[in-house]
Amino acid sequence: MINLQSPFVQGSTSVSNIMFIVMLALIPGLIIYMYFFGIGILLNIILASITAIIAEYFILKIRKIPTKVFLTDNTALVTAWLLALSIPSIAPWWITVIGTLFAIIIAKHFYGGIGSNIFNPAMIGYAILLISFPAIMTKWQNPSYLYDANIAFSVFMHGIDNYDGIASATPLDYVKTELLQNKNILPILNEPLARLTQMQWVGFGFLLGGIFLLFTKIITWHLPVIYLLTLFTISSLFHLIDPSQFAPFQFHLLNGGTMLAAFFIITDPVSGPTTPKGKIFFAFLIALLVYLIRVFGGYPEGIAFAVIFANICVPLIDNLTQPKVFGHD
Amino acid sequence: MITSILVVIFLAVIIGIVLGISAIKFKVEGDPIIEKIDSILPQTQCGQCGFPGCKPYATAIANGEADINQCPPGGDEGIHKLADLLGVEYKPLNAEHGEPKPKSVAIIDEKTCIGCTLCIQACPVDAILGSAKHMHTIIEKECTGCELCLPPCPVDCIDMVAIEENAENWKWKYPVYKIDKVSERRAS
Amino acid sequence: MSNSYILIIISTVLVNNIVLTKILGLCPFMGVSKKLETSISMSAATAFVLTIGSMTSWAINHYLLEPNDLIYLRTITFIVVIAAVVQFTEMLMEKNFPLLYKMLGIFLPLITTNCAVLGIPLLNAQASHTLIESAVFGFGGAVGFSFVLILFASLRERLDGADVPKPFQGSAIAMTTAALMSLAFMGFVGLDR
Amino acid sequence: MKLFDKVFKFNGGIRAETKKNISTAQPIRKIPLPKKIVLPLRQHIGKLAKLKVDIGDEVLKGQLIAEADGNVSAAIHASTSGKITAIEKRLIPHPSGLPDFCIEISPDGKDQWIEKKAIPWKKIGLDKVNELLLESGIVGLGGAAFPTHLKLNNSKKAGALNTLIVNAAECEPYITCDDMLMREKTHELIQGIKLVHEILNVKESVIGIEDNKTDAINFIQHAIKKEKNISLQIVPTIYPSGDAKRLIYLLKGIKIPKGRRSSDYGIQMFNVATILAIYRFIEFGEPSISRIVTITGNLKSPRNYELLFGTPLKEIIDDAGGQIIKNDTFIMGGPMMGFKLPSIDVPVTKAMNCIISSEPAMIEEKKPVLPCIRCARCAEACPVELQPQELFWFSKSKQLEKAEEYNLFDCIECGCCSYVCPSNIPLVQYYRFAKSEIIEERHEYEQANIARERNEFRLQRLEREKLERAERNALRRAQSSSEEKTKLIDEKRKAIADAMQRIEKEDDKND
Repeated sequence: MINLQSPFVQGSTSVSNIMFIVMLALIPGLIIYMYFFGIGILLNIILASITAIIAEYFILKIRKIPTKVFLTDNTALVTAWLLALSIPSIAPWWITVIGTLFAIIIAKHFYGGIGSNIFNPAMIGYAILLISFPAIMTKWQNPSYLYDANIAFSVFMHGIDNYDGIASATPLDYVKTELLQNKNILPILNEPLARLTQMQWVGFGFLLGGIFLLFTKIITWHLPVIYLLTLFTISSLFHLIDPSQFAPFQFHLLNGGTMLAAFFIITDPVSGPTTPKGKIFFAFLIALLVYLIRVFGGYPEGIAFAVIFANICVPLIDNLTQPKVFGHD
Repeated sequence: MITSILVVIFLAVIIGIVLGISAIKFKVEGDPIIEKIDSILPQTQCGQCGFPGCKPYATAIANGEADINQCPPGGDEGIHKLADLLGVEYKPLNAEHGEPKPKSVAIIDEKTCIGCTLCIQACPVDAILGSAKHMHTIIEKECTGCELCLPPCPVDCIDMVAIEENAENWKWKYPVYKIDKVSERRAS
Repeated sequence: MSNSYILIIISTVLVNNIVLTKILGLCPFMGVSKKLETSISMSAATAFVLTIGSMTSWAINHYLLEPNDLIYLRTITFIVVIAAVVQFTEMLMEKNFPLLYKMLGIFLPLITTNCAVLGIPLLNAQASHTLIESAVFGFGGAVGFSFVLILFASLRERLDGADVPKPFQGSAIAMTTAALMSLAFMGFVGLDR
Repeated sequence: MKLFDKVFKFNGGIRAETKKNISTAQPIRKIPLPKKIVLPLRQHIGKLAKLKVDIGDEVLKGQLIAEADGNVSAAIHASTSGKITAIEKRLIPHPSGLPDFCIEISPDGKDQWIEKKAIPWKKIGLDKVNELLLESGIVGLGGAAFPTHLKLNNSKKAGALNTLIVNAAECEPYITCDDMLMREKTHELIQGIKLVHEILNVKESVIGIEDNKTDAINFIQHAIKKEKNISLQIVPTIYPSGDAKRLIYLLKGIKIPKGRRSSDYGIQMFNVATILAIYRFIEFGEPSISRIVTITGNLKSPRNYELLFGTPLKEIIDDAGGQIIKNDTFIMGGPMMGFKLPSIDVPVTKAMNCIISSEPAMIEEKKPVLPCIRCARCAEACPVELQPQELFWFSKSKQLEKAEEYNLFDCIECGCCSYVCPSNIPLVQYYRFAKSEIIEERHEYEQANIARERNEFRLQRLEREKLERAERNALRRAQSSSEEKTKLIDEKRKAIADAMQRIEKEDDKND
């Protein structure tokens, strides 16, 4: 018997609702993604979801925890979706499976499951894939190479080896490699590979979904706004200092996973800070690191590393940013 | 070869001198850690740890002569606190020293008491009132429940009575929920 | 010139972090990270030992060993010097912070065998750093060590309340966490160029 | 009618369904004298009242039957005339569900008052009034049951008071006893406010009321038209605006931290029902023997009752037509902060402002309790600006020191965090657990300190005695025959005995 205590009335929000709305908000970006890049991404998402659910189910069984409640809280699905959206849509199936398994089993359940994970599971999965299979993880689909579902399925099963020209570097990657050859950035930015408008449209779709999340109060403004603002400020500053070396802010805001990260990845409540000040600092830190890694580091995109690093700092950030209690000085 | 030996000897001498001087300069007297340990101990003065009171036990712990798991009244919590304070691993209570019991007080059956004053001499906190040939009573508030008064009593008139839960000392319990296995596990 | 000092600091703190990238000094990293407070004091002690140790070993290396062609004595002399510095720190601490001394317990003398503390002077000698560079390198290593130790301790304090499954409780989850932390530090590759 | 005077909004709070109209349709009702009156000695915050009567005694209505034990306690009076028939442990309305000492009175049916005397408060001064209040048995009737004389004591110590705030916010869902009181006893209430205003010698009195009590607002606005120093301030309906410190902030913009009293800031606050009780006592000499109780929820005829303390709850529930859906579960207080009664066989007490016959939804466990996802919705809802998710994290894993560091004791247990939690975590229960645990630990620590002192004292005494004995023996051996010496020894013995006596006396005092 439960020991019944006040309050005896309850509001109506629930974890599974929140997670469901997050997934709903991912839909616009996903549709645009599919419109430009075909159904490859959908295959990845479906596979990731199935893997996540199965992994979750077995772990819950092993840990002797009631499965139904935790399978229906939708958190595993959100992790799976975010991971699938982060990895290239032309990655073969086993990439998705390995990443998802890492995310669910190690990043989530080693720590005790939902609520206890100190790292963002999707980003752990992504980072592990990136350092283990850099060749696959840095090849993105060439949007001019449009293909049908059959090819998409074949790529999904066997990888891209049979199809020439299907893969190309992302704008971030491309610009970085070109810059390493001591070129001026302005002409580089005008190359077609640096101006991947299709990718930018996807980012716009995520922005829409993010605004929906803000509107439904699933997330607070602190994280996305500060994140985007910091990225904007830093990139503009560097661009002002040396326009021949540093890309303007549009380039950084619209490319890579910036929008997805701003509204969906860094807003993961479990591994993020809880205080308003802490959120501001957290978002600032991630934006700073993302820029540093993108521009000065060895990897073309730094969101996963930045997020994991910021996750490490979260307990300390929370500790140091405790707000004043009512009436305290 | 010789240079190397010389160098090493030179180093050893220099280091020896520096350390020797600082050993004199930073000499430590007294050990404030005893007080810290003593403040964690429950002060029942029951002697179950094998020392004649809490302070001697605290001193023994500080000197490394006793382990931290010898105090049954302090219970698991006490051991955890000691482990935290001293930065050592937690160990379960050593059963040789007894099991933790619910907190209780001694009650003297005043009809049977013959007023021998033996219990008064045994009580470590002077919680028993009375004089020779007059029956004794226990100041319940002061009694630590150490049970030291039980063995000397010639007529077995002292009983340990567990303190009952009432509306005054009642506590809110740890919440237990069916679905949340983890909290069940922790509560048990 | 000062630019190179900054690079040394960035390199030792983030890119080539002594604990998470070089995997040195794991003993105190695992042992003294249960509580934030203790880890902060441990960091301070290690930082002190590392900086002083780097400088003295530089002096010994520069004035005693290299002129006399005794480079093969580096390891042994460094160990002796570090042991002495640790002894010194220990006495200092016992006098001034007795509770801390008790809390750090065995880990304080163990700084002697902390591979980070020996590793940094040896790396210094290898890279033929100047005195100031050695000091900066030692200090940077100490900051890097302190930085991850404090972060790790705060993470572990948070984990105290987590529902970590029984087999993973304690050192197992600490190791996993350290591994994932070093994953994050891999992202900094190339920042010191 | 001006809606929303300038208010200072506190952080968070919730807008739950108020469900107040359930019990406001019918006027306040009195019920006939019950067959037995059971008066618990614990009806207030503080020490148990001290018994003044014995079984078999005849008492009159309003007669003191148990007096306050020390300052933090409150007196109990017979709520009707009759005979004391039992003094024993009975179930009382207390969250523990444990029995406690009660006095049972069998009414003689005459309902005969003691001699009532108005208090000439203008003549006797505030100190004397306070002493009398200690005997009046009046406690805060908003639900907390804090002895009223203590509040006045505090204001006296603090010196100049400038504002009296009358708490008419009544923010918890379901409860309407203050609302009905204001509607039906408007005149008396205003007289009471004027009286307390003068006694406290304040400059202004402000009635703080939530905007959902339109009738009461109208009545009071009408009644205070001519009063210069009494004003009515309407605050928005956000739970917990009726919490004392939240209401003070709403009205005055002053944030009073935990551990400080409003009187330190020149403000004194009373609940409307308390004001009325003080008024009755001072104007007519009637001690605290009855109150208005909301009987609502899952009942055929929910309404407000004016009830004598000690009236068996069961009779009232029967009078209200009984439960519509039988589940025999009743909640005392509001749904946010109240507690489940152990049984219906408990008497009405001073703290009983509302009894909710539980709706089925209140007691069934619908939603599973999931782990905390740190969404911080609770922090957004917390009116004390705490970080409930951290407090939960530490309370759940029993890291009590940490919980305290995060200001656990500032928590007012209002339940807003539990209400908004998407994981359905009963956060407040964890805080209550952690608080009781810490309080007990502290108590044990104090006990341990006392024990240590006594032990050290004993060791010293033993040491001294040993020395004295040795000295005595030496003396005796050296000069066994000398008369002079014997005298000396006698003198010494006497001195020792005196000293011992002194010590024992001191010891007794320390007890």
